[in-house]
Amino acid sequence: MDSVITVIVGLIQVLVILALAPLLTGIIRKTKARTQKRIGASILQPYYDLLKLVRKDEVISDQTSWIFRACPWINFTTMTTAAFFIPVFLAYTPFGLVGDLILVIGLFALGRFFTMLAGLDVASSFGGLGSSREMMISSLLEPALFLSIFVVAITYGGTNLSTLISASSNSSFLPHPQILFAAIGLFIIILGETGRLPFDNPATHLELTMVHETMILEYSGKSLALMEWSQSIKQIILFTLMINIFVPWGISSSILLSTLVIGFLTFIGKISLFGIFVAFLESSVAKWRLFRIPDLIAIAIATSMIGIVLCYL
Amino acid sequence: MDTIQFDILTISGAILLIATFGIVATRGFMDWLNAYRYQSIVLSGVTAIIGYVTGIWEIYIAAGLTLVIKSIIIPKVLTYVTRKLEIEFKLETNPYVSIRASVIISALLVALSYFLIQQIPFKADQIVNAYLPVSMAQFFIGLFVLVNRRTVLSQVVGLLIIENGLFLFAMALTHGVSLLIEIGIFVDILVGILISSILLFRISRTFDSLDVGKLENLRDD
Amino acid sequence: MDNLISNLTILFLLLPPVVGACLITILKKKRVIGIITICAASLMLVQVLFLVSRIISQKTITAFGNAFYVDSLSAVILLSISVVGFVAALYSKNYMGRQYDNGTVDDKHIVRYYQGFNVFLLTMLVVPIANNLGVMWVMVEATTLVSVLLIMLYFKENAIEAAWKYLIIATVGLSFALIGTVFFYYANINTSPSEDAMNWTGMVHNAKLFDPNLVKIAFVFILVGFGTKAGLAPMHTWLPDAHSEAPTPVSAVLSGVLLNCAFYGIIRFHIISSVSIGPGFSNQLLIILAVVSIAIAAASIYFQKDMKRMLAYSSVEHMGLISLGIGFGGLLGIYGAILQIINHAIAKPLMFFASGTISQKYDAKAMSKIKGIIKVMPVTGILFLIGGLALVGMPPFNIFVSEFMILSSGFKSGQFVAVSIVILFLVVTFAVFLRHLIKMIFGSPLSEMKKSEMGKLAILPMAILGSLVVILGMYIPEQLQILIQNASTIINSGGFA
Amino acid sequence: MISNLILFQIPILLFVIGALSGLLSRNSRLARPMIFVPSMIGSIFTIVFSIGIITGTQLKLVIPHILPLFDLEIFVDGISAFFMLIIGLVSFAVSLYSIGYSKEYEIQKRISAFGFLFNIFILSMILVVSSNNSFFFLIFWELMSLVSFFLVIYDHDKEENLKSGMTYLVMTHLGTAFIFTSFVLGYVQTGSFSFDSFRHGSTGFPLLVKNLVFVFAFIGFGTKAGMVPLHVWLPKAHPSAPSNVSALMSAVMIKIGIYGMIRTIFDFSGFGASPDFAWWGMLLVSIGSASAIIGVLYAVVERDIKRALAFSSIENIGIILVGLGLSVVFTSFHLTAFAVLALVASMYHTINHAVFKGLLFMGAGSVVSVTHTKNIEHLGGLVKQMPWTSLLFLIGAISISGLPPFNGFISEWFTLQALLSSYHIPSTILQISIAFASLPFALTIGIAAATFVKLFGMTFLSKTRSKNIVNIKEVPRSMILGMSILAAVCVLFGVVPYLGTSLISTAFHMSFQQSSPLDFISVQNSSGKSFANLSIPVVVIILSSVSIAIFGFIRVLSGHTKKTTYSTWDCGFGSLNERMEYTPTSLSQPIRAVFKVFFKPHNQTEKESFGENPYLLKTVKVETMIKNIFEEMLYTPIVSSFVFFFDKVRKLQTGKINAYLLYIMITLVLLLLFVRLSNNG
Repeated sequence: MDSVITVIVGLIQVLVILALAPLLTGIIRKTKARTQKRIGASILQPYYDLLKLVRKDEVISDQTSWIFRACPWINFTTMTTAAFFIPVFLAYTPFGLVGDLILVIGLFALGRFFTMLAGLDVASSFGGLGSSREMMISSLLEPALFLSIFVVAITYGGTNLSTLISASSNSSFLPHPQILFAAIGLFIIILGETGRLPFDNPATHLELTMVHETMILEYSGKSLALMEWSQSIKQIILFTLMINIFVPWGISSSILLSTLVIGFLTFIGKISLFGIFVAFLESSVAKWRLFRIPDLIAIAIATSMIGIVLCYL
Repeated sequence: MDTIQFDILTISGAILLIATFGIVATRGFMDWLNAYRYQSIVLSGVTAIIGYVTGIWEIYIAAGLTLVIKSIIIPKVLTYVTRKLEIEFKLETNPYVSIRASVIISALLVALSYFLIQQIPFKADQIVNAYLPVSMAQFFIGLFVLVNRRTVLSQVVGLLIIENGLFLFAMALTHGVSLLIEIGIFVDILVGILISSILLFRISRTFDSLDVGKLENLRDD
Repeated sequence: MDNLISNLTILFLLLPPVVGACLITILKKKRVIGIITICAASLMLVQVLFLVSRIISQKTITAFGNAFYVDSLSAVILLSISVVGFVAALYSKNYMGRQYDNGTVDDKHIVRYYQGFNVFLLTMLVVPIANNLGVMWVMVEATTLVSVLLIMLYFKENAIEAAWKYLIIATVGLSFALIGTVFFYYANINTSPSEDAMNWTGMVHNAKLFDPNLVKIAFVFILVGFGTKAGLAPMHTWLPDAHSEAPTPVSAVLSGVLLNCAFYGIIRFHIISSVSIGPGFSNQLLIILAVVSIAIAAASIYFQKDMKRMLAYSSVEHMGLISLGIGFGGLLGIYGAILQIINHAIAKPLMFFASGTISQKYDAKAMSKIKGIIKVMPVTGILFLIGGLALVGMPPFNIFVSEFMILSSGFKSGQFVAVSIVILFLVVTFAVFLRHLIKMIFGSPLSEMKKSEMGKLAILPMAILGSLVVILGMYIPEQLQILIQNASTIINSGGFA
Repeated sequence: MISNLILFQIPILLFVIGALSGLLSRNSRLARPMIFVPSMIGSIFTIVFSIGIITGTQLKLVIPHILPLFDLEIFVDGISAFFMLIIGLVSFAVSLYSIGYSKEYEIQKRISAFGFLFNIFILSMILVVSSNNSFFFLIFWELMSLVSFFLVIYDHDKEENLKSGMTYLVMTHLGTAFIFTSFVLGYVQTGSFSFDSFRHGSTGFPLLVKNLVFVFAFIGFGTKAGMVPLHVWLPKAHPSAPSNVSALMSAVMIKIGIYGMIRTIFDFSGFGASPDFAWWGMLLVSIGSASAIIGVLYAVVERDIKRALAFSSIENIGIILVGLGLSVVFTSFHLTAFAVLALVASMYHTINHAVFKGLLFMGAGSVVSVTHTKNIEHLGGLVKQMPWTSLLFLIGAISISGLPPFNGFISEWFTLQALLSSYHIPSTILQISIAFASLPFALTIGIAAATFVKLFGMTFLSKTRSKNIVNIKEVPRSMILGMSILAAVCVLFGVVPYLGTSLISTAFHMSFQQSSPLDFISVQNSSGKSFANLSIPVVVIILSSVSIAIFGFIRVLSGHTKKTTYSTWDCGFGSLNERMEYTPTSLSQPIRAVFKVFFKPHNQTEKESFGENPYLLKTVKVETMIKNIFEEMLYTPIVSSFVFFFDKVRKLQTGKINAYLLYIMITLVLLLLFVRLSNNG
């Protein structure tokens, strides 16, 4: 009986992620608009966009193959599957035994793999440009991400997210100074992975600056909706990971309605705050030149490496 | 008695060396042949002395053979072969090392052979004591002549010096016990000289020269 | 009775080349003399096989009093002489026929060639069976003289040059060998004057009593002397010239067998020296010369332009390897060295034959002009490739086995520096040799060429040798194993199996 | 029950039959079935035999006195059988593929020799892994090298192929020299060439000998495996070979090098659970990570599809070596469970790489065989004409990029877990070094994905970049079938990792905790909790149910929508053509720029102008090149120093007889002086 409830809670966590993903995007956009002295669209605007897009007819390039068409579905499926392994307001998830953090990264990579292919499939130079930049950024982010995970996993005893977040929620990070370094590293990486400034400007359509947008430039209708949605899911998953690993305060460690509700509310609060923080940060920096981005990633790698040394000393 | 005998041996060895130096010091082919002839005569004398000292009669035969083959037949053959050659072929004009230096080096080689031979125990065999270093010196001088001289003819002469050294060496050490082998060696040498004469002839015909400098087509660099 | 059989065996062994040479001198018919030579060589081969089978059962044979002495070591050399002699005779028929058709040689030359060939075989046959070391020396010198005549057969400039260098260097070298021999003899008569003091059997018998200093000096002379003839560096300089300028069948015999005969001399004296002062001294010298030979051969192959010259340098390398095996000692190393003697005698003639055929087809000896052999003459090409791979020590061909043994014994005997240098240079040789070979065999010919072989009689000897190369790489018949085993025991344990 | 021995002989016999019938077929029409059907059946029997060995008993066989001192010894245990299984699996697929692929050779009347070499090649690999005597091991080893060399230069009309073949042969021979040395050290210690004696005697070797045995074997086998910096032959040889041969070489042959390493380390070198041996593992890990990162960096900028795959092989060998090295480190510190994990990782990757690299090379071969170019700058858009090939290539690409749920992910997951487990090692310096080694490793995985995005995308997607590539048809069915087999294995080994783990743990006699296909793979941490878990079957269930659900959800949400096909947006400038597309070179430009320290990229520009005026340009040709630091910094200096030495030596042969006589004189005098002086002293 317990396990059934656990599974149900786990599924609820997945649904929460799916449902809240556009909201997070909305919050960030709204905050950014406010910082730029604009009123901005409603924070629910992403939901309206998705609904509108899903109902629209599609235009598909005649150069494309099935890969282009399959890509949104694959992206959405992988992101959603990744969501299964993420503890959101409960410190563990019943699917923790099925896959770990590395699998989550793998699923992200699978989605990105197809996105890059789709970018190439349209035979325009935009797509190639986006894929080319994404290739560079993602291949550099991968080791940085792994190193920061290395720190976290060794500190909290596992890449299994249930173990990891349970352990982090039970301990203060004061005895683990390395966690701070990992947090810096992971934060930079998350900015890169989600395509935020200074890596990428999600709001621009200028070929000099854009990365992710170029790859999905040819999408329209429900394909575009799926692509946008999965991007927000990825974003919320990464943000959730960040807050649950480094600021696990208030997360429920058992299946009690009360703690779950507290957990959920603190989660909403933390993630919104985090989103607002990111939005403020984005407003204060400019997009970096493409070839300066490796410098940023190098900082992430360096901090993670210091973290590793601290782990063992 | 022994000292006298030893003195005779030593002196004859010295004469032989001087004869060898004669070959080193000369330039013309006919001079060499003459020097070689004298050296061979000395050699047969030395052989006879060995025969006398050891009292083995076969050595006298060897001495006689030496006299006949080396001082008569071989010079004749060489004269016959080279008779048609123009005179400048027969002159060693520019050896690698000048004649004067050659003589000095030859002297050094004699010293070297004494040095190298020292360690061998001779059981007070005076013949060996006297002649072994001399024969060694002959080898080295012969080899030096081969290395130093630039005409085909002088190389044949160098070969002949080595053969003489060889003969003396064999005589001194073995007292000519196995005559059969001595004869075999003689025949080999003779045939060798014959073949080299044929080659000499061929070389002069084909290359129109007897300079070994012409024989440098086969090389790697 | 047994004695009589022995005498007859030796007599019949020496008879075929003698009779062959006489018949050729009498008949002088171009068509017949080739066949006579083949018959003589095959008779000789049969005789040797018979002799070898007796050696395997009896271990030693002495004949004509003590004049001839055959043991397993001699038998190995005899075997290589007769096999190579036989295939060379076979090959000569086709090769000289074509040379005649080209107008390169005339009737007189051909007669002289076959006479020389038979006499050459005869002189080589006597070398390993003579008990008297003086006779052995005389015969080695005789091989030089005969082969000089064979090399200068064509009267071409290069041939004469090569013959001259060969004659002078080999004669000088061999005179040192004679000095060494006489030194040993002197050592022997100083210990026990006896009738057979010059005989090998007698020398080995007394060797323990020899004066060590004398033995050392004598062995140095022997090594330099016979080493010159055997092509050990740095006395090898005549070898590439002579081997490349001789008529191809003669090159094959020179390289495949004559070097072995000279090396046989070194081995015999090595045994005496080992018995006398222990193997350490002679081993050391052999290893030094071997390493120098292998290094110089490896380095020289790189810049070669002429196919046969390259093969000649490869002979230097293999003589180095044989010397190395003997030098490393131990049953394994010596076994490897003897096996190497046989293997080299098989593989090198194969390469010379193939290169001769290829030269005739392409009308060139320069490797840069030869390309795409495998397209023009597939069978020869494959045999050439097999031979080449064998020479660089590629399994599954025969030389790999012997090289494996030799190098292993190097480690076993603790000569790590020597064996490391050798391995390095073997790899270098492998690279440089194959580089030339592959460029010739593969690719496309520079000009259009008709795809055809050079006749069955040209292929047959190569095919025989080629199959031996492959078979001996994976399987050595038990009889041969015993023979080599006995021969190695002779070297390893002081003269007698 | 058919006995193991007969099962062992049958495939050998079949391959020999295949080889001979290749020779006898005389390029007739029946040649292809005559060659490849025996090899297919032989491969099946090899698989059956090896599975029999893994699950049953070992096979041991001695045929004495073939050669003096050396007995032909055959010994097949689980390890050999594991590699034999790889051989059988890949060669089965490749043989099937070759029926279609080698039609070209049949038309050119060159198939006879090919068939002979092909069969002998597979046979030699089987014999290498089953021989139990160092002498015969080396014979088969070199036979394998030799035959593969001939296969590499099979298209010998091209000078370039001959050169790459030579590089290959020389490098592999150099490797053999090291292997030989390693074996001989064993022989010197034990007095026997049999592997059995090494096995029993090796624990008694002195430590120095153990270390030397390991180092020499590592260098020797590493050359064959293609580890950095001995990898130079690999990117030359693999592209030169016909694609089916490249598939065999890259998928199987270089694994034989790994086999050799495993044999030597765990069987012959006296390796034991002592920290003395930890540096072996660290050496493997460091060389492995270097190989991985260097291989993949070259792969990502490569324009030749087969050479890119070859570089990727170097990368994957690196990953295998990292796993192997970790296993050695863990064993030396007595951390058995983690040693098993690392070895499973390494071996899993071995079999995975065999499968997907075989698949990819066959895919590349299909592309090359229809387009006649290996340069992806000229390719593109093949997905429409070659749907099957592209699908199968895509499966291979996803697998090799280490993406779930295919097999590459599993082995990389294991390797990463093994890297993470390094915190158990009781030595801080090792812990930190291994952690740092995971940086290049992770970088490798990232760039590998980029590489295959580029390869697949540029070859199969968008529009073709060359006008010459027209009238492309899908390849024959046998080729597709051959590829599908390996693709199926990719999926199977990805979705059901239990297959792989149980295979490896049985073959290597290890206990690995996974007990059934649905069981979770788990790694424990020090406090007994689960460190990491994985259950790919469940992941696949989630993936499929999510996709069905989302499909339904979107369907319901969207109602009825239309799809219109229109040309790609061209910014309103008129029709896009292939010259406006991104090229492979420009695609990898950012990575080239980021790693410019390593690549040293430089452009070579050729301009042709109208008349005198340099500004009126007719054509501009820009070629982007990278420097190969290994050839420039390592091999060229070595080769030129040798050539310098050769040049000096050839001066000896001056042609002057005087000089020659002088050499003799000097030698004589020196030797005499040596005797003289050594006596005095």
